[in-house]
Amino acid sequence: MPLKSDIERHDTDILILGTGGAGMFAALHAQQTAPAGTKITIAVKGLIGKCGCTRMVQGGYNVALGGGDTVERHFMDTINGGKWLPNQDMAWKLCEQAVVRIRELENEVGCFFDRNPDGSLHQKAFAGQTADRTVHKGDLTGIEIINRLMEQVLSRPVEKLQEHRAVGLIPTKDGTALAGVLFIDMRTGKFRFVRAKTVMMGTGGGPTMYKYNTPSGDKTMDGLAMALRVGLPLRDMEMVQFHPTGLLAGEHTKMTGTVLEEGLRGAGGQLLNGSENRFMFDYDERGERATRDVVSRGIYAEMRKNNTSENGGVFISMAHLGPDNVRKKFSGMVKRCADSGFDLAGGLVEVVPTAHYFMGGVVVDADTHTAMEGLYVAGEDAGGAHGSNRLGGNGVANSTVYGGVAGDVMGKDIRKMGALRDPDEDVLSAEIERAQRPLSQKLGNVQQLRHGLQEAMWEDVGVMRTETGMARGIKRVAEIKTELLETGVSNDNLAFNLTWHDWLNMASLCDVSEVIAKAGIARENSRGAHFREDFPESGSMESSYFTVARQSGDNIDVTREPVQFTIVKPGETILPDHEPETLVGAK
Amino acid sequence: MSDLFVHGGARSDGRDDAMIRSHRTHSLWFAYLLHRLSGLGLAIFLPAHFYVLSLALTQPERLDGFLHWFEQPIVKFAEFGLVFLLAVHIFGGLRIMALEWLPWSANQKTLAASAVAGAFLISTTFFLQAI
Amino acid sequence: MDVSVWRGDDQTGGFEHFEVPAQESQTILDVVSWIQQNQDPTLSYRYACRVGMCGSCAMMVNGVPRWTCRTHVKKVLNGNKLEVAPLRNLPVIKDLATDMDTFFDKWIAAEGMHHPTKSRDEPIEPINPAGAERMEANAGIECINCSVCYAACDTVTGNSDYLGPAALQRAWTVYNDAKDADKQVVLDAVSGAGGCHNCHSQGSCTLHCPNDLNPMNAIAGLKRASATSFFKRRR
Amino acid sequence: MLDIRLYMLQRITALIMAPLTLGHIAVMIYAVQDGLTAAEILDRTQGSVMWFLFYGTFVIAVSVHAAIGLRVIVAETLKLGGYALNALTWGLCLIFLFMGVRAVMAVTML
Ligand SMILES: Cc1cc2nc3c(=O)[nH]c(=O)nc-3n(C[C@H](O)[C@H](O)[C@H](O)COP(=O)(O)OP(=O)(O)OC[C@H]3O[C@@H](n4cnc5c(N)ncnc54)[C@H](O)[C@@H]3O)c2cc1C
Ligand code: HEM
Ligand code: SF4
Ligand code: F3S
Ligand code: FES
Repeated sequence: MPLKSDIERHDTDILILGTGGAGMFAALHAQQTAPAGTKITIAVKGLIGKCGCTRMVQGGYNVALGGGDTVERHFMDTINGGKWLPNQDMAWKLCEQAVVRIRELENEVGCFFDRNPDGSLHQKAFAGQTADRTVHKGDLTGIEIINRLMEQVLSRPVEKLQEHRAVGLIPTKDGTALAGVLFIDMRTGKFRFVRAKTVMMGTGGGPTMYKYNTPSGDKTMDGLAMALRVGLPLRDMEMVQFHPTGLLAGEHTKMTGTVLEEGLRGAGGQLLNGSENRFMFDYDERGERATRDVVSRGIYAEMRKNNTSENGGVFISMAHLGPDNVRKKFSGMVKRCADSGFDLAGGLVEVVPTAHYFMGGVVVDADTHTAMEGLYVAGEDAGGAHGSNRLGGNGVANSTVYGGVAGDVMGKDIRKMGALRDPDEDVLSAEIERAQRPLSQKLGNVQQLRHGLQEAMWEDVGVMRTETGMARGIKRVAEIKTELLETGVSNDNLAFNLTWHDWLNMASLCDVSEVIAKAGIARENSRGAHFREDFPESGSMESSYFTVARQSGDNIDVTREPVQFTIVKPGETILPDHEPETLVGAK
Repeated sequence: MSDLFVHGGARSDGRDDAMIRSHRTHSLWFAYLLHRLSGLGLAIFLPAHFYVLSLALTQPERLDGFLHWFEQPIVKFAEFGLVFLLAVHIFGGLRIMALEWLPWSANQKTLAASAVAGAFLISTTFFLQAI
Repeated sequence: MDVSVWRGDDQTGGFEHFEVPAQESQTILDVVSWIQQNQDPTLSYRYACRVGMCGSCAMMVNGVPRWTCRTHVKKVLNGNKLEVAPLRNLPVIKDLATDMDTFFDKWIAAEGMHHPTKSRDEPIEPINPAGAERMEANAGIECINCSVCYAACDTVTGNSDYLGPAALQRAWTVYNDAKDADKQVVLDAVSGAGGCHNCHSQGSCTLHCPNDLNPMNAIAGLKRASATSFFKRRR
Repeated sequence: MLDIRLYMLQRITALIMAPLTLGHIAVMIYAVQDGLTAAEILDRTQGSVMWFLFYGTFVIAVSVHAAIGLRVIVAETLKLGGYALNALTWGLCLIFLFMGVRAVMAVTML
């Protein structure tokens, strides 16, 4: 087993964790703003550009580009969608800078988004939007964005640490600033400690502690777990967005949980229960076209009645729209289902709500600064911009906007920074020990524990919550965590040892799961993605609060803090008088 | 796309470099192989052909001897083979250049096949003429 | 199912056999994961998105390069047998995981990136989506850089300098992009010793691309464009 | 291996040879109809500038074409590269050229 003296030490100036929209933009912008000669390093758990969720973006990118739509309108939609919980300064910057970022993506990075016949960008409206706003490239928008970003990053003199998993943020002795990040070089299994003056964390959250989930396999809340361990405050941690239509194909396949596109419902797709009857109108007058959270709860309620399909979900049916039509309009989805053995165009496909996006994250300001000097957080790891619910299309806008902001800010801040900071060697040792723990335990099955955790979170801290349920969830998570700490992984060969990383993934997921449940108990009302059966009301908007969770010692403390309405107050709007409520369908 | 290709079934043959591996069993790859082998064959034959002809300069009697030898059926057959190679190679080559320089057409398979067919036609004519 | 899996690295290795239970919905990636999770925790492989978007999971399945997360077992099962090996033409890190760096180095070497004509301060260029040039550029744009085509191509096997189908297809897309500043740079990049002219039109790239893209066609386009420019520049 | 210069050379020589070889085959089909003798061939070709140019062009083209073709095959199958590969290409080209020119001279001069 490697001793601490074996770890490799490495220095850089700007270190970036993750290569999603946030990480890539941070790298590009840091390179543009930092003084010449600044060394930039990008470290990622997978291959550059080939992991994370930005690549998986289907629907598109929200940006107000005129034609009646304005940044103000985008902002108001974001605040309303987030049920008045968003940090308004962050939400504003998101909407404002998205306009610049989309031009940058097209003009400098080289993306090509779908056009109208007249050559202008094509925009459509996702649920919850009052204008045709979402820019896209077919239904593979993320591939276009990330591939183009990847090319730009790969063609620049940026140091690349691929298949390097961050396992710990290592502060200075006094704990006020960040000294560097501890990694495992996954290909060799060796530890590598990288010092940097500034570090941007963009590991992309990812609620993969649920039985059904959509994110890519590499996302396991590592970033938030690391932030928790260095004592940083995390906000909105109860806010897990479920997508109503995840593919359901049995527990043994990784296809289960993956998203069936939103547009299916928009186009008239019907949800049918086990007895093949429509049920959504029992829950909402908009039927299948209701918002994600409402439809997710409708399906969940039906599942509770045991009126389910074979694998315990419901069906989505498209056939009444004409199989050929469906095949044409949703060719990608139809092909994907066919590859997995399902006939989306003509048959019934089983679906289930699936954990999709994590609104909670590290507390940051609108410049991506955290409470710790030298650490910046952007993308899905950062909390605040979306409040209790993220609008479809605001996720990738958020990661690209704030990744770029972080790059610019780091490039500027680094000019004021002196030498590299020295790490607290005790913390470094403790983190190494923590990561090595399973290598000296009795061998066990990590996957079983993961199933256990996913089951517990899904049942007790899932789509619909109660205090007793969440308390039970906390207990179950704690038991699983205890078992995990006793579970060993073979140390014969640490190179590309996925099982070791499964263990580390589980450790992060357990830690963050506990926080989700505790924040969930702390919020005694129902807002956006968080639905309490014991507190179904949303509470007064004027006295909105958000939760802040912090680890002190072995405890998680959750406090409530009042939302600051810095730009607009509940009941008011920043849109000019007489602006129509919605522009969708007006044209 | 796959309708472009005559495609063999999946076969298991591992990471060794067996000649016909599963990923190769389709018509365009065979066309490539044929073109390469015919080119190679021609390149080997050509010096021999030149040598025989240059005998005319030095030893005309021996050239005649060679030409009589050409009357042998086995040699006839070899000649047929060579003309076949040449024809295959030319039509294959024209197909490649058409593919490269003319706007790409969706009937690559047909072109490949007709190249081979054309080659056969010509060489058979030659063969029949020769006997 | 009787599954043989390649174990080892670039130097040494061999196939190991596993008995894996068959399931109704099961991809090759599921089979590989099942082995790692239940039979041999040291098995190494790579995946991320599990839905055919990231191009991390490609392997040789019964001798054919495929994206494993979207290859249903039923589609490729040979009798009761499956054979899974790392992608060809790339160095093996361990077991089923390959080092894709050369693939991406070539992507960049082929100038497979945008050369801007505009900045973020300028408006987005109106472009007719139905124009011939744009259609040509769009044809290859959905490449997920999975390297399946690269593994299928025997020219890559023979010639380690050869840029390969994916990188060249990307170069062709860039070349046809009205927004791109430097078409000649692209042509020069694909006209060197490892360039598009090495392609023998084997067509395995096009046949095996899981996204039904046609790199062979793109490469032919590059040959055509570079030949034209060759004559022009001579004059 | 095959940069654009070599590629263009190979394709251009191929285009030149295509009509020449097809013509050659046609003549041969005609000629072999009633047996082939040295005299017959020489009769037709000797002293003919036309045939000299016909076969001469072919020989130059084929030397270049085949040398490049073999270069590619050797490089891809034997993994030869660099200086040795260039030397081989030139060597092959010169051998083809030498033998070809001798043959053309033999059948067309005097
Ligand atoms: C299927 C799907 C569809 C979506 N569709 C849309 C959409 O249509 N519109 C929209 O706006 N949003 C959409 N989203 C959300 C959107 O993808 C995310 O909000 C956004 O891309 C997050 O970007 P990011 O850069 O923060 O993280 P990511 O893109 O997820 O990147 C995280 C990076 O961090 C790396 N990483 C993780 N842990 C570590 C570690 N320990 N060490 C080192 N590196 C690490 C990962 O490997 C990855 O490279 C979708 C999400 C999914 C899953
Ligand atoms: C008799 C004379 C000829 C000889 C000895 C010859 C030889 C060769 C050889 C050895 C190759 C290399 C094959 C490979 O790379 O796989 C080749 C390739 C080629 N030949 Fe010929 N050839 C001859 C005539 C022709 C003719 C007349 C044409 C024209 C139609 C032609 C067209 C081509 C083309 C296009 C290639 C490139 C193939 C590729 O890149 O895959 N050849 N030739
Ligand atoms: S062209 Fe097709 S096979 Fe090749 S990398 Fe792109 S998607 Fe994969
Ligand atoms: S398989 Fe290879 S040879 Fe050319 S057509 Fe495709 S790149
Ligand atoms: S795992 Fe992403 S393409 Fe297969």
